[in-house]
Amino acid sequence: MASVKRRVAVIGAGITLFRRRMRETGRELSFYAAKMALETAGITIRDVDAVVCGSAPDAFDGVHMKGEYLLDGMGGHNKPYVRVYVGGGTGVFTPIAAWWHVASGHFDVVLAIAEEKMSSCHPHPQKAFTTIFDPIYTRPLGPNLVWIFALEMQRYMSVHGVKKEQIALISVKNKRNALDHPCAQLPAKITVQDVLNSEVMVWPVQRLDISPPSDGAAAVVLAAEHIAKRLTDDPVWIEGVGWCLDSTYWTNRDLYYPKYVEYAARMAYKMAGIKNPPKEIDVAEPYDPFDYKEAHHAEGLMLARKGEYLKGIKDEDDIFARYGRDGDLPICPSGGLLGVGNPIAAAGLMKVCEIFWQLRGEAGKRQVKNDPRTGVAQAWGDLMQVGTVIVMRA
Amino acid sequence: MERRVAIVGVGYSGFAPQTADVSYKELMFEAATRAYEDAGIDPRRDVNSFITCAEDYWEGFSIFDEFVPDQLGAVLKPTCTVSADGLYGLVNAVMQIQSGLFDVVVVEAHSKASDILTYDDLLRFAMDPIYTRPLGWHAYALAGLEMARYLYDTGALEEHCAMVVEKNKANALLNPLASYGAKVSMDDVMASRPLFSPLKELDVAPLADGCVVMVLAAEEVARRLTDMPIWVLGMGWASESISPEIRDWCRAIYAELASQMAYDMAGITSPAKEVDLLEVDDRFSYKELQHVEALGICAYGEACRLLEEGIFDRDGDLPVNPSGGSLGVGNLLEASGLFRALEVVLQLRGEAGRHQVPDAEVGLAQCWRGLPTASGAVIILGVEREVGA
Amino acid sequence: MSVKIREYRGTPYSRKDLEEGRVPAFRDKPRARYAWACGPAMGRFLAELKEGRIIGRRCRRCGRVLVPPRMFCEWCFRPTDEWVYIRDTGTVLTFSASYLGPAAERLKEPIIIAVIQLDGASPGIGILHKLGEVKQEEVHVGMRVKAVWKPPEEREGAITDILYFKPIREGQGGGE
Amino acid sequence: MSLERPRLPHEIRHWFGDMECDYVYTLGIAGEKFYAGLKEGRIIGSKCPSCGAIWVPPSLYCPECFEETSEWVEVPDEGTVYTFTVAYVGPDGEPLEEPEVYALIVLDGANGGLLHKLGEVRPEEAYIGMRVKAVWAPEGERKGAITDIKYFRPVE
Repeated sequence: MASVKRRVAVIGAGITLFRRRMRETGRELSFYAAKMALETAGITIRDVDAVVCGSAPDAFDGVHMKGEYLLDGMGGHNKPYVRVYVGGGTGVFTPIAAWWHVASGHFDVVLAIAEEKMSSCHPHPQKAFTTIFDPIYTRPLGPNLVWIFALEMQRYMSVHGVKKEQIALISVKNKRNALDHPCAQLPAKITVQDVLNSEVMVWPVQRLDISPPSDGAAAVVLAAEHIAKRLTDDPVWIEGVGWCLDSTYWTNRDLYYPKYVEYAARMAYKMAGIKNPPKEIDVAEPYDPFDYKEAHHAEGLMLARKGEYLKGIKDEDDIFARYGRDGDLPICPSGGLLGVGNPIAAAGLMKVCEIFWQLRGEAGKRQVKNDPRTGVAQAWGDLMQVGTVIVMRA
Repeated sequence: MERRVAIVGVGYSGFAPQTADVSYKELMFEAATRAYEDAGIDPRRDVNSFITCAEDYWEGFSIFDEFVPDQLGAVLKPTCTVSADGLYGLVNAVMQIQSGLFDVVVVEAHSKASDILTYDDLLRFAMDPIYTRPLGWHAYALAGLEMARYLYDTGALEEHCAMVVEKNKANALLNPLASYGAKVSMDDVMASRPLFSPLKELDVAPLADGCVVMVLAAEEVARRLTDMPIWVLGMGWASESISPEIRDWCRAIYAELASQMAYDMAGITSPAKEVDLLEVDDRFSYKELQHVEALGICAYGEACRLLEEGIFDRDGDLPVNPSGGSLGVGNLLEASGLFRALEVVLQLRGEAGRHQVPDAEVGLAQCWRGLPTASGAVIILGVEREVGA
Repeated sequence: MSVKIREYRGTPYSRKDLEEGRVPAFRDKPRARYAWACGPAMGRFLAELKEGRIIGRRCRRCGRVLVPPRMFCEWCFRPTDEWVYIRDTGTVLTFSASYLGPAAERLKEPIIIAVIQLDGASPGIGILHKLGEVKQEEVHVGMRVKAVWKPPEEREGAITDILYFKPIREGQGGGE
Repeated sequence: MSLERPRLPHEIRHWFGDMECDYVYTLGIAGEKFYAGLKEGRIIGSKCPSCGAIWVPPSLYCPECFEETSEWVEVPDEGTVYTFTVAYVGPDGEPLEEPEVYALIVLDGANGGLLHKLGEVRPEEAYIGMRVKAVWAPEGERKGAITDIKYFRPVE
């Protein structure tokens, strides 16, 4: 196979508040995030050669072909503009698509924006979530979205003997990290007991195991090497990209392990020349729409062996020592989806923004203490099916 | 500077007003099987990446790529949705290859329009919920408004648009993939039911089902796979705001920008001379004339004269929509543009059968994303020759 | 966050703000209706459910028996070869208990759901369905279950022609 | 079933369903200004601080310059028909009893304008370039909706 020749950097990032309901339209939220990304990159829309949009189901915003609807808020008017889409994996996938826009040599500066306005679906996006299931053999059973997570969590716990008390620590960690995130929707200082006492939604998933639906947008600016070096002293290079989609038939595979995340990670690590992920990666933002997902995905990212992400972790001290901001390997220093909120595509891109800020040393109170050089962001989506991975280096 | 990329395999299925006997899955499986056979490849072994082009509300469920990998041979491979016409999938496949990431990429687009019971309301639901939807208009009103301004500015007549219908439906009679071939006269079109003046019923392309799959490869792989690679010489895409109030209603700016990008890449300076055939979006008859002009083939206002002179006929100097276009083949939703690329590939290979255009070496396919958008893409394909610049 | 950024934007409102008219909004609902062609695989699957049978497809190359059936094997990328009846008994691969209904409404009695590997399908090939006649705390991975069907005259050719799966208790047999 | 045909025509089946949810669309920063304006009998546009263009309907940002709107300005409720169409069918494609005239009216001094109906004019009398003016619903009946303008009528 051929090799990648053109280096691509992230040179700016922007983000809105993440909240359950926002007055702004999806276009207006996109504008806020895009504008901030452009300003921090020190450029204007006229410097942008192309725009890549990421947004999850149209059924959230309630607009058919919503990429077209959003485009002028994303700065796409009179420009090459396209929307890419892999369900919940979209947020990390959007800068991946922007990466190939630049790496191909066609464009020098590309804006990648992700938006979600889940409050449009009223009173709750749950009905929209049911449209992700096969209409013939699944929807008639009356599923809600949490079902599939509960089934996966149960399988993960049962295969590895992982306990709910351990998994709850992830929620404790991320919600606490989010206290330092200025955009966070549900930051909190909670305990394992709070999680275990929270309302049971779909056993074993309880309310505090879940990230909240949100409105929000996030954006990054990507530039080719010669532009990046001109505009900033601190470009953050995209050194690896990977994505992978597994079969439609999720009941036909063992849910205990996300092989598709592993494959996506292998692709990205190979490109970045990473051979020993836990040693070579300094900070990670695995996708955490549910607390067990962080463990599941960290294992898929090969940051821990299968079933061992929480091995030996018994209490708060253990998890912060291992995965806190000054821990062995900081995981979700942003506060993750559990703490910052989950406007699907925007949440994935928020993780890419976080790695960007961490690698530039601009994360403020959230800055990890190990002087990170290499970071990885990952998202996941569809029917327990897709992994998207991006590796970045300072 | 870029790696050269070629289309090395094409496959298709469906192409009928209804495909009630199969689901979209079998439809895609058949088209994919044909494409892989055409390219001489095994998708499980030889393909690095897959792109499907779809919009949720056309399908009736959310996140279409969930339901894609199995029937494309894409399970546990890099696969994604580009939420746009298949031509957008094509340009992203080219970029994936040119980035150096992959050597072989597959693109799929389809229409299962016959599954949709409420097409009109889906179009309405694509309009801005704050400013446009509250008017309570059928989306075709926007086409009527645009057509009126286009005719006003260019001096073209309704009859010219009717001639486009006549030409394309006649071309379609020779194309076995076309669902709506017919001998329809200009007068028949003029006498058809008025919808939104000057737009009439026969000015509108009816819906059809169909699936197109293409295999793209980097030059070194393409040469190994085929003696007849169809090179991607140029490509471009562009959008204008979806807000109708601020758009230019005569010119198709999106097609101007997209084609300029494509010509620059292909080193084409005089498209009317350097391109041998055009496949342009004609989901509404006037759109063919508008798009031909936007592509720089002639000035605004001149396409109708060239049409009168027979330049755009299948045996004319510059055939436009020899396939029959959307008016003759049917509106294939997100497969509309990829079908045009398929037609160009077949023409350039000399495999177009009874509607073959003689001696075509360079062809252009263009798509528009349909109402209510102002977005579209252009791809220029050619048989073996040096790329300009 | 980036030390350069001073303000993070967005104007939150509450559900109450909306309901009490402090936030102006338009309401709408699409008419988005479909008649999906079932195709040969799902069409036959549904027709067999109506007869009280479960059917899958076998790929001769990899030997797997696939449920729900499809006309192609995703691993071998070739057409599947033959129809195979599957038994209506199986083993729970994973399960959960939903206190949420389809519209996120709260339920007193949970719906217990499971991925069930049916006898006759290949290892790991499961289907999603509900469990009944069992308490949540009795369910476990590996539990043996059997389908409870609607009466024949009420079946309509749908996945819901199976009401649920119930545990096979000791001595009840139920398949092999 | 037969050996020759795996399925007979009557065995071909469709599954019926929908993806219909209830939506609320907040009007957004610009939309709130616009509809509040209509309620007061005023048409509000947004002014770009960079190029000075006044966009109607208003937007939080200039779609050309991508600069944030600095000023919300009233524009005249009078303008010129940029294009029009005679509608013979309604939103579902059903024939209308009486054809209606829809138009894009470019408002004086604005970039853009409003899509709206024309009234007090027969379809065959409408023309591109015609001068028109908004006919407002009575003040007490206006509710912050596009129908606060009943239609645009020709002016001499």
